[in-house]
Amino acid sequence: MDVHAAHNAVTAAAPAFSSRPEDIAWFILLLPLLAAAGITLIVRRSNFLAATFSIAATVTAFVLSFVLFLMFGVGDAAAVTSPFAWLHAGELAVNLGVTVDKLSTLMLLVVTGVSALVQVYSVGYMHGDRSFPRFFIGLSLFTFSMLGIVLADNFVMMFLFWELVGVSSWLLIGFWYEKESAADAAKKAFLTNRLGDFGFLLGIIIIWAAAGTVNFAELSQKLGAHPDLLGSLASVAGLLVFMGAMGKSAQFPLHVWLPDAMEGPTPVSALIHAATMVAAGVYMLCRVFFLYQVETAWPAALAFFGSISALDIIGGIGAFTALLAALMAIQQNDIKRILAYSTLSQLGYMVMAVGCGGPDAAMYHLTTHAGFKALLFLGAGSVIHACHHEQDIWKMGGLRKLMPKTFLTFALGTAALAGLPPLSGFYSKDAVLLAALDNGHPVLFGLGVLIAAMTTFYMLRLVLVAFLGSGRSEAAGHAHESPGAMTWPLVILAVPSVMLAWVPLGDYLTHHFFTDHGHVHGHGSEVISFGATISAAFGLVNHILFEPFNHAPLPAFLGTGALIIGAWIAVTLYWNAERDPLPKLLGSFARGMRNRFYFDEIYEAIFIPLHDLVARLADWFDRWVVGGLAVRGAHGSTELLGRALRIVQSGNLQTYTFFFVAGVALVVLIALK
Amino acid sequence: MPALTDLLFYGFAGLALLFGFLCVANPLSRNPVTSAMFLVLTICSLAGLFVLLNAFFLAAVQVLVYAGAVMVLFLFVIMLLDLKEEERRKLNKVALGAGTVAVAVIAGILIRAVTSAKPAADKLVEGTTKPLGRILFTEYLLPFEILSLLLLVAMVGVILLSKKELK
Amino acid sequence: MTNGDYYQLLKLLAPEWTVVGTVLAILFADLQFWRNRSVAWRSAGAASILSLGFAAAAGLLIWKRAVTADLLGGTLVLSPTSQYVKLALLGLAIVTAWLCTEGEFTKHVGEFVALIALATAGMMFLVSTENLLMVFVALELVSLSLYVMTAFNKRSPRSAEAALKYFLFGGMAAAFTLFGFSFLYGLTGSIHLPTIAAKISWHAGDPLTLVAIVLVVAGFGFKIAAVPFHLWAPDAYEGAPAPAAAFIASGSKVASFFVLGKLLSVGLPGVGGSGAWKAFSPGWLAVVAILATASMIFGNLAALAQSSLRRLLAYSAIAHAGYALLAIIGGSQPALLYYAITYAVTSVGIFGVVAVVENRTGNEDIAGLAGLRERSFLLSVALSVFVLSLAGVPPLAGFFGKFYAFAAAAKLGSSLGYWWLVALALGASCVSLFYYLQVLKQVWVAPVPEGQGKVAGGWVVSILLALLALAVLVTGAAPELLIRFLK
Amino acid sequence: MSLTPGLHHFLVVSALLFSLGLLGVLARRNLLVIYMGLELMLNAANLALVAFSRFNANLNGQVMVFFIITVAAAEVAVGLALIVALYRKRQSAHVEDLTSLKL
Repeated sequence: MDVHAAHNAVTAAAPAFSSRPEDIAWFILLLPLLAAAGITLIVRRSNFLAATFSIAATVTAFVLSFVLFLMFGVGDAAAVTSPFAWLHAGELAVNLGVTVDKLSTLMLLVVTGVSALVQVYSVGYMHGDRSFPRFFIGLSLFTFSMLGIVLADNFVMMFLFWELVGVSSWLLIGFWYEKESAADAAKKAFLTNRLGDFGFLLGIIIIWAAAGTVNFAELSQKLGAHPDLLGSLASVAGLLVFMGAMGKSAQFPLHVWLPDAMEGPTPVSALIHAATMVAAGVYMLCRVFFLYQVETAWPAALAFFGSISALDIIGGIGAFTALLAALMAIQQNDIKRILAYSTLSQLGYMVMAVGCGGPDAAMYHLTTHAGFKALLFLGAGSVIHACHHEQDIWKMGGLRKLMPKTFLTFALGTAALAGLPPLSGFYSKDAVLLAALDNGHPVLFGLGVLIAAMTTFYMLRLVLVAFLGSGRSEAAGHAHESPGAMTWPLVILAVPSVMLAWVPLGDYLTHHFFTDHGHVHGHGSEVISFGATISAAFGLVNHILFEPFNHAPLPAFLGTGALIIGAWIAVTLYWNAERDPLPKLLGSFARGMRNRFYFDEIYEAIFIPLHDLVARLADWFDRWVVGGLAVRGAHGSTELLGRALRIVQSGNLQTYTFFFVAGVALVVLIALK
Repeated sequence: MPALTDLLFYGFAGLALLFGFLCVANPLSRNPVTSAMFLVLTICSLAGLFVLLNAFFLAAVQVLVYAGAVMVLFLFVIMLLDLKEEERRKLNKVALGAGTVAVAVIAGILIRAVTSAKPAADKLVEGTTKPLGRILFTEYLLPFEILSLLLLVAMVGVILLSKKELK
Repeated sequence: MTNGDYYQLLKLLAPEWTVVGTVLAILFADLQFWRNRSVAWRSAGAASILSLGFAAAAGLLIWKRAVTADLLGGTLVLSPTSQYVKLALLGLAIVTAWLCTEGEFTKHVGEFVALIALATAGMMFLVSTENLLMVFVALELVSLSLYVMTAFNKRSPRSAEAALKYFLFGGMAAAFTLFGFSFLYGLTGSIHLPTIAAKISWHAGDPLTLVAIVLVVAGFGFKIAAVPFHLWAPDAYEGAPAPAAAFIASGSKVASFFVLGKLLSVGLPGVGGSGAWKAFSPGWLAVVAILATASMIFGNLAALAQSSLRRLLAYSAIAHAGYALLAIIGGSQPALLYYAITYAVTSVGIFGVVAVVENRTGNEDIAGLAGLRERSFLLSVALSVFVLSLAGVPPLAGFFGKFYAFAAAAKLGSSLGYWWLVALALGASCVSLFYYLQVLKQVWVAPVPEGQGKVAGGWVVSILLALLALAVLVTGAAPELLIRFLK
Repeated sequence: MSLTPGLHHFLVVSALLFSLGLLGVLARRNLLVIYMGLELMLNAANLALVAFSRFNANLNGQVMVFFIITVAAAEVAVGLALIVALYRKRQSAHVEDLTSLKL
């Protein structure tokens, strides 16, 4: 079956809904909203119906997304948009429209797929919660907002859904609002995101004022024709837009909200903080990548940046975030927090890829990461559920036998995250490293390899401590496997974690971003049609497995090397730190190595100071900038404000009139200048 | 211009300013009644200036309404409240100083601004009853009618505010 | 002027006269028939008469919405836009009148409702003129009614104190405005805005022109509560009866913003100067930019320190005045009106919730909202919509209003000269989220205080609040619905 | 500035009178005297309008003064009623006693 045949087959099947793909996209967007409205208005009292509504809507959306994916992703149909006028006020004209192209259809699949699985999982996890329907309203609303971001064809619409994602995630993180920490975490997430959105909106307004449009396609076209359209603000505008991504994708220094957000229910963490919301920032950067392809230009006040481009800064921030978060992850004992920092680190990886000029690599990693990180979070949720909401890994242990399905899938997810060939994580990580190397960022490449080693280390530590050995607490000893509603999503998610990269996803994305540039890397240099892939799947496995090593050996070998080193350290340190049933077997091995202390010393000499430094920096920012100004401002700064205010707002009429008169005089004097 | 009107201008202007000063900052008395009486005198001096500006009708209204009705109201309230001399509380010198400076700056700004004004025409218009009445009931009919609403508000307001709330 | 013109005046201003007739009907009914009724009965009766009368006026407005007129030296200037603004004012007045049924702050509720109607009439005249004299008279009509309304709670000493501060501050502002008007008249020999516009540009550099601008803007700065002319606002918001505060925060704001925008764009277009970055030159743009900057910074910072809900709203109103001034700078009338109207709808809604909660709990602090989610779901949801809209969260109207206003300012001049103002505005609205979330935290997170039961307003008020919340949502999600009327 | 009184002379008197009124508003403590200061400011505006009317050779300014006087009369009535109402509550017409609303 060639491309056209596939396309025709799909369009023939489509009329049941509509012959126009953009209508399908609208329908996909509205389904979760309808579900949320339906639950709110009709079945608010019934747990069963609420879950059914929500899941049915999301699964339908997933199926439709798959149809679109076949049409646009695999079949090489041209991107379409279907705008309708939302607003025409003078020069400010905004159309609402959906963009259906390779990028958005892929992301649609990710969002609806993970969302559907998380919802099924939630039926088990949230069983017995008295606000069960409210939870599904929140999930549906969130899915709707997220799909809006994915499909938006202009900045204003994207920002609209961007904020809606903020609001709905605020509702979900603060779902257990009786818990003070959850309510605070929700607020912190919302506020920190707003800090980023401030820059985002300013960037949008600047772009609109300079280019006269907010539509992605038009902007891309205009920028292509006149690369100097944004004048000296080109790089500033790019960075301001990036600020939005910094908030959503939790890049330093706006990363502080993500670890705290783990106070929300675990399915929420899996959906929001692993696969979708935090990926929105990266997705947005990829969507507006054309903005970063213009000539670097700084206004006079920022001329000291010289030839450093916006992308360079983005790449630097991404790498720093990745490093920082990896260091933090090593220190955590809370299973969800380890995963949270790991997510941060991987997001930094993706942003770094964008900064290196590899949006395709970033999207590739985003896609694979969505699969295995959702798997890991849901696995963690399964563990937490089984251990009666115990989250400390040192109070777990020995879960391998008690929860075999969870263990197996969790291990697969870990291996994928660590980048074990031929699991999906290996290829996407390889693509990121290659992007750094190919585009002349050797330092970032080095950091990437280092972070890869650290990733393996902390993930393996988690698995070794939590699953192997024996139960270190009452709860862990009596853990039992979770119900089917929870384990099946794990099993299903394990499939893409393993096999996702066996379809030529990298080429697919490269093709989307760089068709005109001939700038192709990754495995294989031409687009392979889907049909051909299927037919030759097994034949290709061999090819796929070894292709990275042939094509660009340096990143592939170094990446694998990092994996081995990280694993080695983890095993050396933690296998023996356990009182697990295998001390005899491995005791001699560890003693034979005799250098466990050696690692400890290296660790103390290098990692702890580095970690402390970074942690202190992050903590300083958290406490004084985010906390002091926004979140915890209630205390010190408010006191000061109150005192200053008392001088002006004394209650005395004549003080008021004095300030009035002085105000008039001052305004005249200033304005006369 | 004949010298007499010049002298009259300086006379009325000087008196208006002197009485105005005595109204707001009388060094000898802090009694509100004194202030009110000096305000009456200021208003009458201003009426004199109005006459010099050919605004005869307004001069009359100024004396009748302002010096007559409005000031009577003031005096009435002063008597009603039985206000004694303003208490000599400790003055906040900083506040007073700041206030005086602010006023001086405003005065400076205003004087600088008004001395840049230029007379537009030197044709004379007579502000007598007839031309004023004509313009009032043609061009400015609508605001004139709205004044009646304003007076209604004042009436309702004053009755309700000054009445004692009966339990 | 012939008799035919008088007839035309009567005809063109039929909605206004209907409003005046409503005033008389309320006063008459209250004095003649309802003296022995309970206050609750009389307030509902007066609000019903007002609603009927205003509905009739609104009907007349809609019927003659396509009108344009310019009569009597600019004292009466009608356009479709002014008619739609009047419709909004009528709507706000109806909600305000029904708020009088929440809580007994006076026995003379008929007169209070009549004053609401009189103030509305003043606002309607204010938005349909291009003549300084008429602006002054209409403004005074509005102000005087609001002063009296503020003082209406004779049981509370704070009400009278607030009114007196409002009154004396307002009197001073009026004196400054009049002095400014006299300068404009002196410079141009006219009090008709288009004529002023034609002549004032000859005097663009004069100190007299600049001082006139500052004095006039100071007077309106008082009405819209822009720093540094804002100091009355927190006290008045706190001390006034809830409906009075609601009307000060809503109807009065809409009318004042409309007329200030008109005054500056129709009357003084040639003397704008510039407030652009590093290209500052004297003129009203510079003056308004200074006011906007001060308002956004001061309003938001002061709001952070508040524990009283009403004072928080007052400072938030000051900050919002700053945002709206950006629309004036941007010279976009639809942006300004969209902002002012949606803001007014939001404010009147919040004051509605405040009125109900205060009436039932007697607590005026933010903490008085504790656990509202379990005491009244409707009020909680409505309040959340209003507060999030004020914070500028899409898809609520507050977000779009801000976006539109800021975009208008950003687009002005060459090479984004006003970026500093836009950046500041965005930063300020970012900070503002903090104190708005404090309010929501009380509603959704704080536990219900001991011994506090359900909170519920009257059914009319409840329906109106729900409608207002819906309006905020709908106009935000589909702004075109509102904007098409304001162009 | 010549000694023959012209527009400038009247305007300077008006500006000085305005400032005197302002001084009264800012410096005096008695509400009634503060209010008298306000009246002085309004009168200063009136003088400026009449002077401009004379030297612009049209009557608009004078009509405006007519309206201002009327409005001021209504305002005085309301203002004094407010002061009376407040005096009943607080037994004081002193501006420093009016500070129960602050911050």
